[in-house]
Amino acid sequence: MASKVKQITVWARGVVQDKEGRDIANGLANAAKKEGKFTQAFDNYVDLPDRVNVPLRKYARISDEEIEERYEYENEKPEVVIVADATLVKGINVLRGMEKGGVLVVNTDRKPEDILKFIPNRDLLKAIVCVDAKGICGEATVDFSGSEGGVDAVGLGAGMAAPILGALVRGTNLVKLENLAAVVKNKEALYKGHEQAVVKTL
Amino acid sequence: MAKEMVLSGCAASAQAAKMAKVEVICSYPIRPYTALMMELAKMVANGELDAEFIYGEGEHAQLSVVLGASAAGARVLTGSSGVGVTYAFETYSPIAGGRVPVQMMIADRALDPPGDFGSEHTDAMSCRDQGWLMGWAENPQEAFDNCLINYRVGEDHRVLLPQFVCQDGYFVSHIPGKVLLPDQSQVDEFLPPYTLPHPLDPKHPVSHGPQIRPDQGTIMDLQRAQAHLDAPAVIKEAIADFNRIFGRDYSPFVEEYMTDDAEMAFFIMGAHTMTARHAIKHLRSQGVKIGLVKLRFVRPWPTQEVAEALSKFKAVGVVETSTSYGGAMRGGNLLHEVRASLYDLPKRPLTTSFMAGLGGEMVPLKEFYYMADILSEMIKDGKAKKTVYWVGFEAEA
Amino acid sequence: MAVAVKTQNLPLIKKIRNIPREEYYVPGHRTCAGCGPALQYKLVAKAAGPNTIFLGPTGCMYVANASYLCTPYRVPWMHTQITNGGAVASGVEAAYQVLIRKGKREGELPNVIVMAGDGGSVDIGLQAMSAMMYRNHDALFVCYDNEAYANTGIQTSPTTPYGANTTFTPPGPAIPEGKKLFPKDPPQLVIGGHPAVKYVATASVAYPVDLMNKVRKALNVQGPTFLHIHAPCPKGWKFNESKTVEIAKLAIQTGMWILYEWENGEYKYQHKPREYKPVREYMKLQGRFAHLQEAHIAKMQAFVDAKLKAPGIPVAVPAPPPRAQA
Amino acid sequence: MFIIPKEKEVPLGCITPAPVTEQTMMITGNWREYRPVIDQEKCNLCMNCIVYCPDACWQLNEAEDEVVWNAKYCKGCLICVNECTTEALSKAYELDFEDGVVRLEKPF
Repeated sequence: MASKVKQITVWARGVVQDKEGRDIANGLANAAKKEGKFTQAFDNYVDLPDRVNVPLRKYARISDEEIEERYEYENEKPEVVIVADATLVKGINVLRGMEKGGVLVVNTDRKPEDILKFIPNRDLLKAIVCVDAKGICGEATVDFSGSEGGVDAVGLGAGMAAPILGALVRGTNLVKLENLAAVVKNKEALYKGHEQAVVKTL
Repeated sequence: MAKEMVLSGCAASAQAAKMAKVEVICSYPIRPYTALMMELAKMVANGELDAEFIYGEGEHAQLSVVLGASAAGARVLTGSSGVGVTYAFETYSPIAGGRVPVQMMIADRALDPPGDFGSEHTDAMSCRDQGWLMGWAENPQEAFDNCLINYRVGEDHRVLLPQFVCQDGYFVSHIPGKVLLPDQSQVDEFLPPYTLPHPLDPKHPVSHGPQIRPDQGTIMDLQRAQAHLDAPAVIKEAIADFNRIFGRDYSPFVEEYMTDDAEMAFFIMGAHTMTARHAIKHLRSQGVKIGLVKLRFVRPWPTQEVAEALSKFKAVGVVETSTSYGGAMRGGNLLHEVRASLYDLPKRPLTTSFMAGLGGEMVPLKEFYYMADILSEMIKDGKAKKTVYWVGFEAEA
Repeated sequence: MAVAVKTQNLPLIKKIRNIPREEYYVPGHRTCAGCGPALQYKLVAKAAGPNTIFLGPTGCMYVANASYLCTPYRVPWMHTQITNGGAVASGVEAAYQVLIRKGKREGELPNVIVMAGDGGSVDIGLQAMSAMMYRNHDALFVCYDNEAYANTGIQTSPTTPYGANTTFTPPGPAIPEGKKLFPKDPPQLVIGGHPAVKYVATASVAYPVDLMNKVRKALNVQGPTFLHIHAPCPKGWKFNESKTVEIAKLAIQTGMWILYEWENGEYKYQHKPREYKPVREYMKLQGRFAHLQEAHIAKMQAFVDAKLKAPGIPVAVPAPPPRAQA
Repeated sequence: MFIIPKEKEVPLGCITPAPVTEQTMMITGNWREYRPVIDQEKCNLCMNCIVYCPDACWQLNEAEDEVVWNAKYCKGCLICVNECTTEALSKAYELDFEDGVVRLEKPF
C-alpha cells in the first residue's frame, strides 16, 4: 500500500454498533472529501453478516492522490484506530499493523490510563483520546438500512458516531471539525464530543 | 459367461447400475432418460436389486437426495435430460466441491423454448465447468461400460469427483443395440465397493462444508482443478483394467478411425460418431483421405491427446451438437477447446466447426459428405473461410 | 440375509434437573449474543444425543455456526443448499436404511435432523420439505422460526408477522405498516397434506423441557416428523439480547405463539395461559413493530384472536386490495 | 505442485473435524461488554442459566453442586441474568476485571 494513503480502522460491536461504526468511517471520508481529498469508506465484508456483539471492522482511507488500492479490502496498517466500545481492547489487538506514532480513539467513560493498561503494545501510540459518547447521546442507533451496501435512511451521525468523530479531531489532523459538522446530523453531539474528549499524549 | 443382449442405452445403463450394486437411486420423469428409472424400478420391485428407490420431487431434489446418500456412504445413481439437467444446476458445484462422487446419467435433450424433445448436447455441456467428470457414449454398449468406468474413476480416492455419464437422447437412449452383459464376478473384479474417506457417520463425526473466507476460496477451486489434473492417470489405469477384464479395446480419451494416412478428419463425440465412420468408409472408397477422432471425455479435457491426434491432419472439422451463442467460434463449444489444445503446436491443422444435429434432427450420411467437401476445400484454399457452418442451412451450397 | 433396521427409543425428560449434561452443540460459534435459534439448536442437539446427523440448509444456523472452517456440531453435520434440506436428509436416511440392511453399518438408525430456518422450510425449501414428509422418510424436520431471512440482514419471509419492519418491508408513507401480508402456518401446511406424518408439534425456547421432549417424541416416531420452534432473533426483531427467553414467553402469553402437539390426528396443548395478555405487550418490546399505529395493532389482535380458536381452523386475514385499485 | 500458505489451507472437500467439548477456532469471550457474576450463596440451582444459555456457557459442577461459568465463550448476552430466579446473577462491566483477556489478532 502506498504510504500516502492514511488508513483509519474502526472497531465496533455487531448489530448494536454496526451503524455507528459505519457512520464514523463514512463521516471521516465525507468530511475529508470536502477538503479535496481522495477518500474511501467501507465495511469489512468478512465480518459480515454481523451478529450481536461480534467485533467488527469498518474502514476509511484518506489520500492526497487517487487511491489505487480501492479493492484491497483490509486496512493492513492503520494510522488511527477508533474503538467504538471500550471493552473491545480486551478481546482484540486493536493496534494490529499500526506503525509507531499512531492515535487511538476510544468511546469510554473511563480515563485513558484505564484503557491503556489493556493495551500491551501502547508504545505504538503517540496519543490516546477518550470520549464518553454514550453519556453524550445515549444508546446506539440500531438500523439496517445502510447495511449490505444499502443507503442509510436515518442520517449519518445521528447517534454515537457524532461525539466520537468530534473527539477524533482533538487527537488527529485528519479532518477539520467544521467539515465534520457539515456532514454529521447531530452537530451538538459532535461539538460536545470535541469539547469533552480527554487527550493523553504519550 | 458374458451374455449378449439387445438393449436401449437407458436399459443398458440400468443393467450397469444394477451390476455396480447401486444402493440409492433417485428418479424424476423427463424424456428421454426416463426408461433408465423404469428399468431400475422393475429390478427393485422384482427383488433383483437391493436399493432404495426414491421418487424425487424434481431434478434439484434428485441430485440432493443422491448427494445426501453418497455422503452417508451409499453408491448412488440419478439421471435426467434437457431442462431437468439445468433445473438441478445449483447442486452441481456443491456436489463436486464437497467431493461426493455421485453418478448422473444424462440422456441429452434440447433445452426450451419451445419444448423440443430431440437430442442436443447443450443441456449437459452447459454444466461442464462445475468440476464433474463428463463424457459421451456412442452406443448402448459404451453407455453400459461408461457407467462402470465412471464409478471406478469418480470413487477413486485420488479423484473423488461426481460424474456426468452422457448419451445422446433417443439415438442412444432409445434405439436398441447389442450389449455384452459381463458376469457379476467381472464387474466385482473391476469395481471395488464404494468407500468415502469421511462419510456422515455418528461414530466418526465430521462437518461437511463449513463456510470459508474469500481468501480461502481459491483453495477450494484449486482442489477441484487438482482433481482434474490427477484424474487422467486414474482414467488410464481404469481403462487398462477394463479392457483386460472385459476384453474391450477402449482408448482412455481419444479414439481414432482410419487416421493413418488421413489428410483430414472429423472430431466428434457421441451417437453420430457411428454415422461418421460409415461416411468415412464410403469417402475412402472414392479416394478421399479422411479419418475420425472420437472424444470420450470432455472433462477432464485431454489437451495433449487431442493435440497429438489432430496435429497430423491438414484440416479438422469439429462436429458440434451443442450451442454457445455469441461464443468466439459463433457456433458450438468443442471448437473453442480444440483450437486451444492446438494453439501451442508449431504446426496446426486448419480447423472449422459444423453445427449438426441440433434439436435432435438427424445427421444423415450426406451431411458428413458435405462436411468432407468443406474440409477438402479448406485444404485446397490453405485456409478456413469461417469458423462455423450450420450444416443444411448455409446459403452457399 | 437382510439385517433388521433398529431405531432408538429416547426416554422423556421429567424435570429441568434431568436435562442431560452432555452438549452436542458446543460453545464456539458466531451466532448473535442471545440468539434464539442457537438456543433451540443447543436444546435439540442435547435431546437428540450422539447418534444423530444434522443437515443444515443455508441460513443463520449454517453461516453463523460454520463461520470460517469450524463448526460447533459434535455430531456429523452437512451443509445443504437453502433449497434442499429435506431432499438431502431423505438421501441420508435412505442410505442408512440400505447400509444397515446390508450389514455395512452397525447400530441403530441415526436420528436424521434437518435444521432449517423459516425460509429453508416453508419458502424456498418447501418443496423438498414436503417431499420428505410425503415419502415417509424416518427423519425430523425442524423449522426454527426467527420470522425472517436474518442471515442476509433481516428480509421478510413467509413467517414474518404482519406489520414487521424488515429491510424488504420498510414502513413508509405509502406503506405505513411495513409488512402487509399475514404469515404462513408451517405446522398446518405439514398436517394438512402429508398422510405419512404422524407427529407434528410447536415448541418454544421459553419451555426447554417441553421442547426437548417434543424432539424426543418426534425422533421416537418411525417416519417423518415436523417441529416448528419459536426462536426469537434479537437482531431482526430489535430487542435487547438478554430478553430472548422473556420475549418467547410473552409470545405464548399473548397468543402470538401456541404450543401444541398433533399426534395421530389429536391436538394437545401445552403451557396454555388461563388468560391471554394483549398482543401489544409482546409487540412493544420489539423495534420491528415500533412504527405501527393503533389500527395496525388492532388488526394483529384480531388475527391472533381468530387463530386462538384452534389450530387448523382457517383465519380470515384482510387481503390486500387488488393492485389496480391500490 | 501448488504452494498453499498455512493460513489459507482448506481440507479436501471442506470436510473438517467435529469439535468435542468446545470449538477452539471460534473463541467468543471477546464479545462481552458485560459479564454475569454469580453469588453462589443466593443460587438455588434452578438450572435456568444452564438451560437458557445459547452458548452453553453455564454448566453444573456435580461434585461441588454449583454452576460454573465459561468466560472463554460467554458473549455477554445476559439471558442468564434476566432468567435467574433468585437474583444470584448480576451484570458487571467487563473493564472492571483484569481477567478474561482474549486479544485475538482478528475477530475470529
